[in-house]
Amino acid sequence: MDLNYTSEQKAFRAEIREWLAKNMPEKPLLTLEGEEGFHQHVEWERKLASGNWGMVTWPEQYGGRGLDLIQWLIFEEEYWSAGAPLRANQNGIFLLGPTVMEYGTDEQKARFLTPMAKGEVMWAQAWSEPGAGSDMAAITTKAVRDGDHFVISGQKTWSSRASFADWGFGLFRTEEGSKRHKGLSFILFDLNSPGITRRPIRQLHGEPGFAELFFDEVRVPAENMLASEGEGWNVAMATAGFERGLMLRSPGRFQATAKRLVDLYRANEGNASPATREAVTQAWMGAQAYAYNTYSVAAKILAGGKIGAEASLNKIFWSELDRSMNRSAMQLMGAAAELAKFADGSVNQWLDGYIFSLSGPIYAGSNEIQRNIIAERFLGLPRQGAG
Amino acid sequence: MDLNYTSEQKAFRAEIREWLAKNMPEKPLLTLEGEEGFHQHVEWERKLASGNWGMVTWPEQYGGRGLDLIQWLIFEEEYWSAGAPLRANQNGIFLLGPTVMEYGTDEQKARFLTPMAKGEVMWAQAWSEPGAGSDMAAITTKAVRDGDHFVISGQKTWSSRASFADWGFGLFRTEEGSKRHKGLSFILFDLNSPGITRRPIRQLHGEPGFAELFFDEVRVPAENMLASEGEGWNVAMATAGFERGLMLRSPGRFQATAKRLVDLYRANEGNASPATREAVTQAWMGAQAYAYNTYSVAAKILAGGKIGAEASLNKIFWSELDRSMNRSAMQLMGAAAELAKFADGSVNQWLDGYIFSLSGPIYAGSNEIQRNIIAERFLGLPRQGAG
Amino acid sequence: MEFLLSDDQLTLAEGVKDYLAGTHGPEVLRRLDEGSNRDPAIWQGLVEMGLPGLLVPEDQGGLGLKLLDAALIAAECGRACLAEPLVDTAFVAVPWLAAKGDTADMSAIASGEKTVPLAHKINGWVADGDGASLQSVDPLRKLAAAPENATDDPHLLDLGALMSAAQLVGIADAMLEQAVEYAKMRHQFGQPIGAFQAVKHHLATATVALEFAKPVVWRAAQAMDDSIDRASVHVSHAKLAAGDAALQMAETAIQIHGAMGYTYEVDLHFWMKRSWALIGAWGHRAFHMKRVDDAVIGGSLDIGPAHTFA
Amino acid sequence: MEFLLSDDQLTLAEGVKDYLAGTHGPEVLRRLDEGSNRDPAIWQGLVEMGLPGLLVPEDQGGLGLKLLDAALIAAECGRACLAEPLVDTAFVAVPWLAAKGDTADMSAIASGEKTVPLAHKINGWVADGDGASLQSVDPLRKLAAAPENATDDPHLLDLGALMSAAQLVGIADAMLEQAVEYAKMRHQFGQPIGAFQAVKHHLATATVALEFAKPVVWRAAQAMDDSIDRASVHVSHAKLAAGDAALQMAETAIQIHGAMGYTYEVDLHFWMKRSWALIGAWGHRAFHMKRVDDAVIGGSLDIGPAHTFA
Repeated sequence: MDLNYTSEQKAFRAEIREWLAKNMPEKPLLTLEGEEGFHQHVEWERKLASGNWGMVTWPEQYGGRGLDLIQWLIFEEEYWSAGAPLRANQNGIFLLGPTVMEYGTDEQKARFLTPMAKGEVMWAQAWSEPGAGSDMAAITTKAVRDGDHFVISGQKTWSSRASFADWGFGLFRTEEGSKRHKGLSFILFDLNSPGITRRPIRQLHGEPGFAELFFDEVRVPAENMLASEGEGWNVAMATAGFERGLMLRSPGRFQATAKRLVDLYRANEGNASPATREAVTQAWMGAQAYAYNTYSVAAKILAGGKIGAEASLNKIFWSELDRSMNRSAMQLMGAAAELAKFADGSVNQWLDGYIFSLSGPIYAGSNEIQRNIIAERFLGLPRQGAG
Repeated sequence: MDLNYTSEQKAFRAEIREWLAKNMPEKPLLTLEGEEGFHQHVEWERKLASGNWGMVTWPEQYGGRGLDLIQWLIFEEEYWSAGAPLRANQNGIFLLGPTVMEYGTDEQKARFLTPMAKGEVMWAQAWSEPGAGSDMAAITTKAVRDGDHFVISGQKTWSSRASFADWGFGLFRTEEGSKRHKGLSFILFDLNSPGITRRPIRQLHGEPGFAELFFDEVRVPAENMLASEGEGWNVAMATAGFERGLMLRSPGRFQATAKRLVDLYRANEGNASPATREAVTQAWMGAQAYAYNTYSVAAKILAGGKIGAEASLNKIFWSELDRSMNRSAMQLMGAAAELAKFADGSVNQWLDGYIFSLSGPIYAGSNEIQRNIIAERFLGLPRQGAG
Repeated sequence: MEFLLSDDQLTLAEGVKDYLAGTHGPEVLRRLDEGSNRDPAIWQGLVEMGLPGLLVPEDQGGLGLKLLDAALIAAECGRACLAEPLVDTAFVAVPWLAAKGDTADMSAIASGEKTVPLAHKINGWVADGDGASLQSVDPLRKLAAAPENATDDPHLLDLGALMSAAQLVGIADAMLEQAVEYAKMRHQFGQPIGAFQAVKHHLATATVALEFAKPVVWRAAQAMDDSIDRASVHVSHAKLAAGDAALQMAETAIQIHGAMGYTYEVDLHFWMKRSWALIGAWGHRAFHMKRVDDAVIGGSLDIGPAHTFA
Repeated sequence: MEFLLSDDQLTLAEGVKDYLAGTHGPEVLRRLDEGSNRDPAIWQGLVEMGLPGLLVPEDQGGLGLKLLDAALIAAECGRACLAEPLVDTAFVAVPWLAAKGDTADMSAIASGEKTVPLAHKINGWVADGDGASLQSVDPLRKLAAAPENATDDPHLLDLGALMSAAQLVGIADAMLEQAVEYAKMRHQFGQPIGAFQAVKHHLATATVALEFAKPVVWRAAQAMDDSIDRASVHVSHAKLAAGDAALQMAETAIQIHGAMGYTYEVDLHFWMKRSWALIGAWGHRAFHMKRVDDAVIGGSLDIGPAHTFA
């Protein structure tokens, strides 16, 4: 156990801090969920890429910096400390990128990873279907082999970034009549292919964000399939593993929220009930605990370990911490909590934050599913019963 | 809606208050769970009976006062306000008594109710078996008809008061090979019958309290059966209904705890974290809400209504309120919370209270069972799935 | 002593419930959201039911009913997510003005010609008032910035808080019903999600909080009707119990709906947003907690088993 | 920067775990409970493992290890519900005396001849000390009334709080394991109760709190080993996280055990009682909450993403 940064790590922290200070957008970007805001965020991705800060954990050969997880954590700490924008490229960086590196052919790596790293191509994730949410193995959208192409027909939903992204990836049923986890393949597709219709789904705060994707005999080259036919479920689980795991939510993001909450408390102490005051203290404790745990998991991975059901512990902890911090902020806002914009026209970030935090316990595997996983895989309780 | 007491109700309140002031034991009784304490509590039951305060809600013909539920609530408010002892006769007053009145023959009513009202006979409840706890329909202890007797063989457990009580009541399988709810009968038995062995179960604080009952061919007269053979489940459900319902925990008891908690807070404010301070305020709010709800249910019943799944709402509310109040008290006790006795030899009532409160969510139908009942019977959610 | 809603009260509330269920369903909320948020026809319907005059003295053209009657109707307005300013004008402004002896507008209110936007210092805004408009998260609320000279009259605050609490229990009822219906209809893993114990227990837990908040609200309304001297404490208790139950129900209902609950495509969001708005309105959580704390821990209120109602 | 327990540390802790599992099982707790609570043979075994000298400098006959090493062993003592005064003497008193330069008893402690009962103003009692005896809810604790002249040394308090936190996570681990085993074994409604989602989710929720308390405890130990100037804040964080996780686990474990958990017949009660004792010991919840509150809200501590460790 050594909780001191090396001089190299300190120098790296200084480097990213300095770069961010120089290159941060003058004013906050519009929301990533809207079209104009999305393009502003894509510009930011390209700015990051220009400084080679886009994919810091990727190997240099794919346009990254080959940083280790500790450097990644330092990068994230400085990134969130500076109040830098959300990542339009999140699906590429953390979901598809690592999956292509693990399962892609050299040709696929060259073709997909470099544009991803340069921020030239934005990726949408397309797992869920109307009948396959928590129960992802219920996927029915089919991809029928036709020579050197697949012909995709069906519907995906809750596709993040799909309203404005360029390409998408997801699971499709390539073996007719196959059931559940079998007969699925992991396929990448151009969102502008003929036969794809995008329908943005309006979220409760009014912005689009997610989208439905309708596939009407969409022809996709077979070389866009990752790994071999029928292997899709295992590939997706690896991806979901990354998603649920270490990198989906870096601690810096919650430490920044906790810090803002403390500032809000100091400004609005009169709106704090005793329990809210304690909740503010708990916010710092929770965000720090999450950071310690992440540093600890990172060190285990660097020492050759793997993460399994711990990813489910993480998901529950950060999602409930985030909701609780934002709920406390709503209380501290008092009668102004309901205002979408304040009199001066500024956006009520805490209201947006609370609303966004309500999605945390739902997406990337609901917290009910995560609790089942913890009980069955981490604690070894029996599978039977209504899972 | 009329929230003012009538002059009759005020006079009644004054009457019980005066009687209690005159007749309260000089010093607190020993715990009801121990043998000496149990007999002290039986003496108190007889003292109550001497003032005709034992079974205030029973009809006068059975030794009660025929009080309505509002008078009962006033009685309970004064009883707990005075800090009067726990009721050794609870099983008789609230469980068996009403059941005998509803299902007993005139002969059974005369034989069992009057001694119960006079505090001459203390009753033990014998529902559970080692294999039939939450799943009470799994009862296997059998009562085989032999002429004008039943011959009982098997085992009961978690029998409250059974260590020292005189008589017991419970469910027994009278139809050989019958399954689940069918073939059960409700039988009353003398705990001193030949063939009955009592084994007190030591509770975690060290006192006995519950007991196991072993039946080795115990002969019980058939006239001790309530209702007809095989009707036991319905009779028991009615009893359990009373138990889970209005009378198991009267509000006065929790209002008294809340008041003591406020006093403890004032004395130990330095031991209170902000959240504990709010929890103390919440204790008063919770106890009042429980009282309002009880007055409301009482009024509905007086107006001819019945209580169903609301009983499960009650059970969850009071048991979690009680645990939370006592947990707050433990925090307010600080380093002294762990002391069973203080330096001056006095008992740490809050520690006992916290320990006792941990049984609330477990007994009389666990809160998990209660939540199932609320979901299925009150909200109408489907039964299937791991209930 | 009879803690009981009378048949007349229940019949009246049931009538309003049925009327709003028939005329003010989710499709109306969607239409108002796309349009101007207000619809004179809806207001006219409420007028024809006599609701604006519910608390107006009979000799001024009203029904002369009590705050408890109004609270039951306010709960139904919450259940229907009603956007028209009925509660503010008829159940908050009227009893406030009447108590001040200011009866000038009573008949105009009773006849539905006049509504009364309320400016109180504790709110930064005025609902359905004039002045620079403010944007609420609730698309059906019309807020304007509060004037400098807003009153801080505590009686007005108590009335606003009481009626917010009453609306909140109705809102929570509506969210519970939507979550239960969704849990019965939505299938995953081969069964309705409502058959999963986790879903059952989430909903049961939120139901307990809601059912035990309701009698607190009715008690507070009766306390104001009886003008007992500590009525404010009971109003604060009601606002806290109803607000906490509604917030818990909103978080439970969206969780049961899963990703659908996070969209504008199911109607749950209308009720969630209304609950967020009313929780902060007419005294936020800390304000009411302090009033109860001052009474209970501060010792200005008699507490204990013998003081349930006195 | 490496937030990692070393193989040496894990091997040592594993060794103590195995030793205690083999020699200090529940049957030993029951025997001690019926007898005099202490058993020289158990103490002798700990001495033979060199544990009393774990933190004693090597030149005084000890192993000269660090607080983090000791915290891992303290967690194992909690897991085994160890009653002997090892943690107080070897992991609290030794580093306290050493820091004061008071090394007179070090070799006697290392050799197991001497134990050091600790009297601190923050506790009303002294564990395994002389004086008028006090009865703890924990049948294996031997408490005596604290003397008038007890110290209020903050370093001693931090050491006591840190090692209480470490024991609490071990205690919680043990309660979790017992609840899981019971849930697999106990059948109701035709299946193990551990197959019911309600049981699964109770245990999963308590597990999350426990697993996220552990790194807080290790970080606090390292903070004291590194003598960073705000180590006290991290110790208080550790005591709060470990205490809250242990209390939640105790309430969860007894609920899973049902009526059996309420008896003296299953052994769970030994660990529940130890957790209640240690939660109040060496600074109650409010004491430690205030220290964190003063640092975080008071502003004396740098917070935010760039201040995870500094």
